[in-house]
Amino acid sequence: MKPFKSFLILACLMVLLAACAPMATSETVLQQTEEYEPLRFVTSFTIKSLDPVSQGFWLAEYGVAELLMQYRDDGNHYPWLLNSIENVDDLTWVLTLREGLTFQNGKPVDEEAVLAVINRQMELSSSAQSSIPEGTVFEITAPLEITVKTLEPYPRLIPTLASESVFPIYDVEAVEAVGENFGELAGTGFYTGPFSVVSLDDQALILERNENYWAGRPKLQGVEVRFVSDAQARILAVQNGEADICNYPPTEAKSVVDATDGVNFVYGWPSSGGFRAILNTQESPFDDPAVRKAFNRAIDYAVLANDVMDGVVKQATGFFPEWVPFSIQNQVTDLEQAKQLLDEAGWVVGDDGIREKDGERLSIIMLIYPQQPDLVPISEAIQAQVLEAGIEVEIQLVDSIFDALTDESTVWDVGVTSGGSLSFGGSPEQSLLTYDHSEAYRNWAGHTNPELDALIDELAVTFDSEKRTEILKEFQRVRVEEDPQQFFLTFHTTRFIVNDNYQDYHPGMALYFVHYLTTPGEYETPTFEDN
Amino acid sequence: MSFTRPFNPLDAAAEIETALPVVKHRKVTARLWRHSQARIGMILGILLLCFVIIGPIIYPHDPAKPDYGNKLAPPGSQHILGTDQSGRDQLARLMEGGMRSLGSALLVLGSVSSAGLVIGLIAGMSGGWFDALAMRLVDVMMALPGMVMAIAVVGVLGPGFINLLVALVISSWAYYARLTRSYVLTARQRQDVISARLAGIGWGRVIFTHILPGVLTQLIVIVTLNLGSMIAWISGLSFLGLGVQPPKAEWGAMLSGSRFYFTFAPWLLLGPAILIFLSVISANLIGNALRDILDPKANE
Amino acid sequence: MNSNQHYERVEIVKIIFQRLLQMFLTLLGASLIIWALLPLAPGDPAMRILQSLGVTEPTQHEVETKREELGLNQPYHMQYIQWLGRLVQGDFSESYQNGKPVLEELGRRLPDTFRLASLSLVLTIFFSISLALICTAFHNQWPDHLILFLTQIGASTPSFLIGVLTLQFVVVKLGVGKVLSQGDVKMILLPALCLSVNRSSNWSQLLRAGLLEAVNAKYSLVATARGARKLRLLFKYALPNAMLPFLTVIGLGIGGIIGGSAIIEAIFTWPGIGSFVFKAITARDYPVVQGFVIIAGASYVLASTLVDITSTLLDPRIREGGQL
Amino acid sequence: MNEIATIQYQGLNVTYATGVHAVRGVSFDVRRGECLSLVGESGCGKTTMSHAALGLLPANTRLSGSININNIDILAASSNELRQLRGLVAGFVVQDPYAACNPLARVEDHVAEAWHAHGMTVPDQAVVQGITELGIQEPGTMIRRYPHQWSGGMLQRATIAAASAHNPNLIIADEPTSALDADRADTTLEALKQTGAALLLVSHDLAVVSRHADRIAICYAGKVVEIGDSQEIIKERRHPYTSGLLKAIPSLHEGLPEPMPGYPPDLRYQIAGCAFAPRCPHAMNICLETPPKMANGVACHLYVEHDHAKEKITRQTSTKELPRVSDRPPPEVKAKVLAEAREVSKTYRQGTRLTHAVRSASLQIKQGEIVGISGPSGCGKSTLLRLLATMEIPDAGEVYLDGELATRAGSKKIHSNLARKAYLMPVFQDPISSLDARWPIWRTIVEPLTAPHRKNQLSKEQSRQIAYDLLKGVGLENVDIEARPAELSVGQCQRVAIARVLAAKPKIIIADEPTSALDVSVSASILHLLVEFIEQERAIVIVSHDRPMLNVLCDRVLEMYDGLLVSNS
Repeated sequence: MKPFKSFLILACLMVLLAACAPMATSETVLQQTEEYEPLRFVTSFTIKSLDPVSQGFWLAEYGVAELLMQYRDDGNHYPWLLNSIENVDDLTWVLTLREGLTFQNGKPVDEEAVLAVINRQMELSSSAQSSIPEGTVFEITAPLEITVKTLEPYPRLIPTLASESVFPIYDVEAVEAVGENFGELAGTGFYTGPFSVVSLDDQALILERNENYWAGRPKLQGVEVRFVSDAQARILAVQNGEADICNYPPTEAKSVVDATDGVNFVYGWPSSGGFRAILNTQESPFDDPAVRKAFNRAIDYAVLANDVMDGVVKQATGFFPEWVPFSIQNQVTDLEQAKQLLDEAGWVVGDDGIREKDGERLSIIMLIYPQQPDLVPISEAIQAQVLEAGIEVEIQLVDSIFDALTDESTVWDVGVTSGGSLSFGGSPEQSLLTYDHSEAYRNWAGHTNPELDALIDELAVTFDSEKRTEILKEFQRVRVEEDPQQFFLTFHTTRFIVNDNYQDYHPGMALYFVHYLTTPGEYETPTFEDN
Repeated sequence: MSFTRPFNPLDAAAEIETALPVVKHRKVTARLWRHSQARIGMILGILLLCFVIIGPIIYPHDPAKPDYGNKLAPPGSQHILGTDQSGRDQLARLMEGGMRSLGSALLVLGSVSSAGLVIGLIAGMSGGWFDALAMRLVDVMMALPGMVMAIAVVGVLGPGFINLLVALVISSWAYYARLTRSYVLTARQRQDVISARLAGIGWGRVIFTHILPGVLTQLIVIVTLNLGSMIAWISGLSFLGLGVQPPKAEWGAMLSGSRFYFTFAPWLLLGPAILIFLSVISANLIGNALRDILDPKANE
Repeated sequence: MNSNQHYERVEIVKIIFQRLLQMFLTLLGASLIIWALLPLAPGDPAMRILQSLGVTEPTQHEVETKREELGLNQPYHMQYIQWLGRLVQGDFSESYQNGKPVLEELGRRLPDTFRLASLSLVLTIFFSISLALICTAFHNQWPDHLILFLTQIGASTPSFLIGVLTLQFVVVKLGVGKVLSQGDVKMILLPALCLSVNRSSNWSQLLRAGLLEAVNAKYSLVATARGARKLRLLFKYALPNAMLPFLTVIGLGIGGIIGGSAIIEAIFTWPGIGSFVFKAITARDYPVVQGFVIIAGASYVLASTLVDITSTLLDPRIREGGQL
Repeated sequence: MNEIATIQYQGLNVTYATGVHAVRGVSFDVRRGECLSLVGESGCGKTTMSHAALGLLPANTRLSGSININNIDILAASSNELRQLRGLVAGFVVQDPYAACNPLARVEDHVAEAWHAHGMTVPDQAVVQGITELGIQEPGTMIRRYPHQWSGGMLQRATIAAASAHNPNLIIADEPTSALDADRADTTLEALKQTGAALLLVSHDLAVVSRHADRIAICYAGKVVEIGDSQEIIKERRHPYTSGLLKAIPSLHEGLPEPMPGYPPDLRYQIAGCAFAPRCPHAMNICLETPPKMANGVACHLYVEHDHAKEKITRQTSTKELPRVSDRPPPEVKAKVLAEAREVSKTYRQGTRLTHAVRSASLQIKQGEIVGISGPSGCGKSTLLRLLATMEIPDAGEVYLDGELATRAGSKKIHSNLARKAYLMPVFQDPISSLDARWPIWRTIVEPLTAPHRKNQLSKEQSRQIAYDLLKGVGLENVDIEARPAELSVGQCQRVAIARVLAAKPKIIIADEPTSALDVSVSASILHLLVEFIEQERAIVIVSHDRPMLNVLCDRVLEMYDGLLVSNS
């Protein structure tokens, strides 16, 4: 092992020790030993302004803004700026803030400040409006205590508080003081996180260390986020030493990066998103559940993830990714069963290997879209796989998959979209209500399954986690085994291309790229428990 | 006020002192072949055309068939130029992409020159309101740079290869219409045309026998001269993702897609780069030579 | 004498006025075409604008109000006049992507594009004049042949190709410059050079032909017979005479530079309006595309009119009227 | 001392990079204060000879022999020595004054170039003085103007002032008058002579030169064939070429000019004997074998005693009698009017400037007539012709063909069918562009026969036969009927154009400067072809600036000036 690396590890160990030590002493130690250059990200998405309502979620991802709750890669929720959240009864919640919290500008984060954020977000933010049911009342009931009352049982409140775009906690006074000129917010320290905004323009977001961060002194001097839409340029920038970490690299970059010195391919938190296949049950052949099942069984999910996509994406073993606590691995590949199902349904293999029934060929149209280039190899592989079962696939590229599926005149059998199986805050019912429910607005096929609807409805008002798990498992069983009208082809991963300094980079918490302990080399992930 | 002075007999006569009329080769192709730069251009052009037309017939690989187990294979015996990021045969894709790059450049130029020919011919011959209207439209179209106009049309229609071609046609027909019209206007006053008219030959036949051949010659020169830049435009805009959408092959798009494999698989980038360069230079060499041979006075 | 000079001045003013009027009419015509393209864009503008403002599922009423506000329910000629009126007042509508005024979005990026394009123009003119002068001075000798060969290659390499190869070989391999130039003025030289290679090659060939024509003209022969040296011929006779038509080439070429800078911006992550508009095209953000076309078109028309007027003023044959 | 030559040519040979051996052993000299004129048709090498004197030939031209100016051999001189000669010792004047001046510089700069070029300061008032001496009004104002603001005659005088700025010993003037109207030519040549320098004058126009030059050197195929006192040369006509040349010039010859058969030789090849022998009516065997030496001012075997017999070569000469104008019966007074223009006017508009090209001109063309229209350039004569030929619509007045209304002001229509049924056929000034450059000449010739109103069905073979016969009729039987115009000489093209007219059998030939693009010997034959065309019921209208030619050719000549037609029988 190189001496430099061992030194780094030693340093990290010291940091760990120091972090465990009481705050007052640790501060002086840190100042002497920890001086890390700013971490430089290159990302594809431009942060358009410092408006906390529309763009605040980005600042949460880069360690500027913080939320009341945190959703972690173990699939569970933990208090973040809250000290605790308590479910008094089905309709009442009590939120208790941490003591001694301050904004970067030194103002206290008290119940008044948080309530001001909640009220302002409820007024201006469409995602807050859509996430919090109508009639919900937030009120201060004690110092550092806010009570939430809902009209109906709302178990999704916790994921909602962990959702980055709903209630990022910011200094409402500071924000309202600048009116529409959000640019003036730079340098005002209006968030609570370990890094504060120095400047933001079209090219970059520049952050500096928040010396007074409540959980401890951040180890990096700062963070720079550059906005570069061209993926190739982002990778070249890391390779050329102009950036440390490239966000959102295309999957196809892995093989090259693996073979190139100085750049590394690393995975981040597990993603709940994936490519979702939606079958059109209004038309033949997918109006027949047997054909739907056969199609689902004929696809080799392991090959898609491991061979076609080189393992850069995860195999879809069920309706939820494996890491999700309540997931069951019931999505299987069984070509023989698929053939048998089709045989039983009366589809006979024709001369050219394609099945036929009553003169109709078993030929389906699969819609993909260019914004997701990975869909090309995936769909081509599926085309080859289901051909074994006698199903012919015609791949069509459409400009906008949403427009195509919404448009009445489009002829389609399978539409592939990219979407989450959980919401950003980790709620399963959010996406079920968006896609899978009969009345969901993205139920483009207009498919109805009363059994599934009942399960979703029940889930939406159930608090008890064991009961929820039971419902979810039943849902997965029905969805995958009996009525695979919608299912996942692969699950996404979060990926980064990093230089050698950051080859141990692990943005442990869901969606958050940087925190106060992030450094080059190995480092600890904060838990924020019992501070 | 005009700077043209009356035809001066002695200017013409003075030429004879240094260059007597030499019996030239009448066939343009033969004259091109004797032009050394044109010969290089023609050999290159023929090789490129063979590459994209005959190549796919004799080369056994399917350009669209991915082989995920054999990605980014280096050039070798099975895949002569290696494979791309999806394991598709690079040589086959270069052939298919060339058909699209070169074919579409020719298609666009063919359509704009025929559209320009028809409009310019009618405008020049009819005069009157059609001429006035068409020429105002031409003025306006030419007031916007071609690239900007193409961006406007692609911006409206959305990215896509057909849309790109439509955009290029819309943004470049005007030049050909103006060229044709001005040629027709000059030709109407030409002495051989006046002679034919006075002798009783109708306009229709005069157009087909005296005017059109000249217009066509001019257009062929201009089309060849513009072929290079058209190839560059199509591949450039496809490079930016405004043209061919994956998985279809096109040189500009292939170039774009292969950029980050460069350190690992440079052949993926160099292939389309070299082919684009060779096509443009071939077209330029032939175009310059054609201009020298057919149209020595025209500098633009 | 005085009255004569006065007469000439009136002529010049008249010529300039004519050119400006012509420019104005051209701009008007161009605006009509740009406006007429709008209905070809997919989707209802009112809907798109509402969505850009964060209203994901606008009600019928909201859409109708917006349509009314945009004047979309009026007859076409009124729509055009209103649109033009808004344009003149600097209202270029709002971006579909973020609901911000297009003019503001483009205006922010304009200085960067202007820097890149103007530096490239200066480089191009510098290269083409020096190369053409060398070619003419050494006509049919090795420097001429060498430059002709190189410019033939340069003229056949599209600027995006030069950009890509430069980025790979010069920036990544040799470590000169940065991948993310991001508007850093120190990094402007590389993209500007890439943008000028192709055009300087073409232009130097054109100018070389013009210089040779002037060198072979009768007046050069006469000047030689009066005892003028070769250098005097080149700079006093050939260059001014060849520059007049070359100015027209420059005027027309400005359009190409505006278009070409868009591609180079995208390759070098230069934050100008070019790279911005390509993103807008992919995002189907028509107001931004339209704003770009208006600004690029107007700057081109303006620049070429200026060049045109300049060359008119420099040419005594036009400036000084006819025979007395 | 007076006899010292200012410039002396000794055995000069010039071969261009194209292989054209343009000058073949030329020796002569020009003495102080003398005017020597090199005269010859295009391609004879006279311009090359004059340019060689100042080292102005292209870089890769091969020269041998010597040219001495002030005892400096130009061919051996360094570039610095040459520069000292140019502008200071020798002045230079070319044909077209507009082309000779940098269009972007003021006239004063042009006049002062000889100082600027040599890095000298221009003496006070030198430029103004030089201009004043040439009789130009308001010199102070005029020199501040640009060349295009000067008239051609005045500008040519300014270039003479420029050439003589340093009081040079020698002025070389290459066709200094041929771009000018006839009356300006004399004053320009006088201005040149007034400079007092030895004058080497290059010209194609024997008539003009004979009035001014002291001595004349007749050039043919790169050689001087005769040299001597100008009056003597005109009078004696010793060399057969000189004689032929003089016969072809209307003003120096009684009656219709006589054409000279044949063409000058191709100078890319060696010529064994006398270059003129193939065209010479007096050629002998020796003429084809031995080049004649210059003796007593003439290089011709006729004037040298030879040992062997002076056998005259018998050759097939055209037996066709040359028509004579006087042989033609005078047109009947009451002959039918073939075409008539009644009070036609035409005005061109360029911006706000109006040019009244033709003002209310009336003209009748009768059967059997040859009508000439003459006048200075820009007088509107060509426009009148175009109006008469219905190529343009008049702004006022009408044109009648055969008594029928053909065109009238205010109507774009061509009213008479005759106008587009080969009733009139044109012959143009520039013969090459009057033929379709892409067509073989046979196709051009038979084109009028394919007009729909003739209802001819000609096979390709028939067409070619007709074309061949017509070409024979215009003396082009040796020309490939598949040839393109670019492969023919200017004179041959004009013959093809006439063959086309003959094929159409029009009633009237409209000829616009039909000979001014041609050398004199060629133009004479073209005039003959036109005259042959005249029969009782036909007519010709010729527009030309060459008044003497019109005088001998036409039944009546009309003078035009500033758009007005002045009748003149």
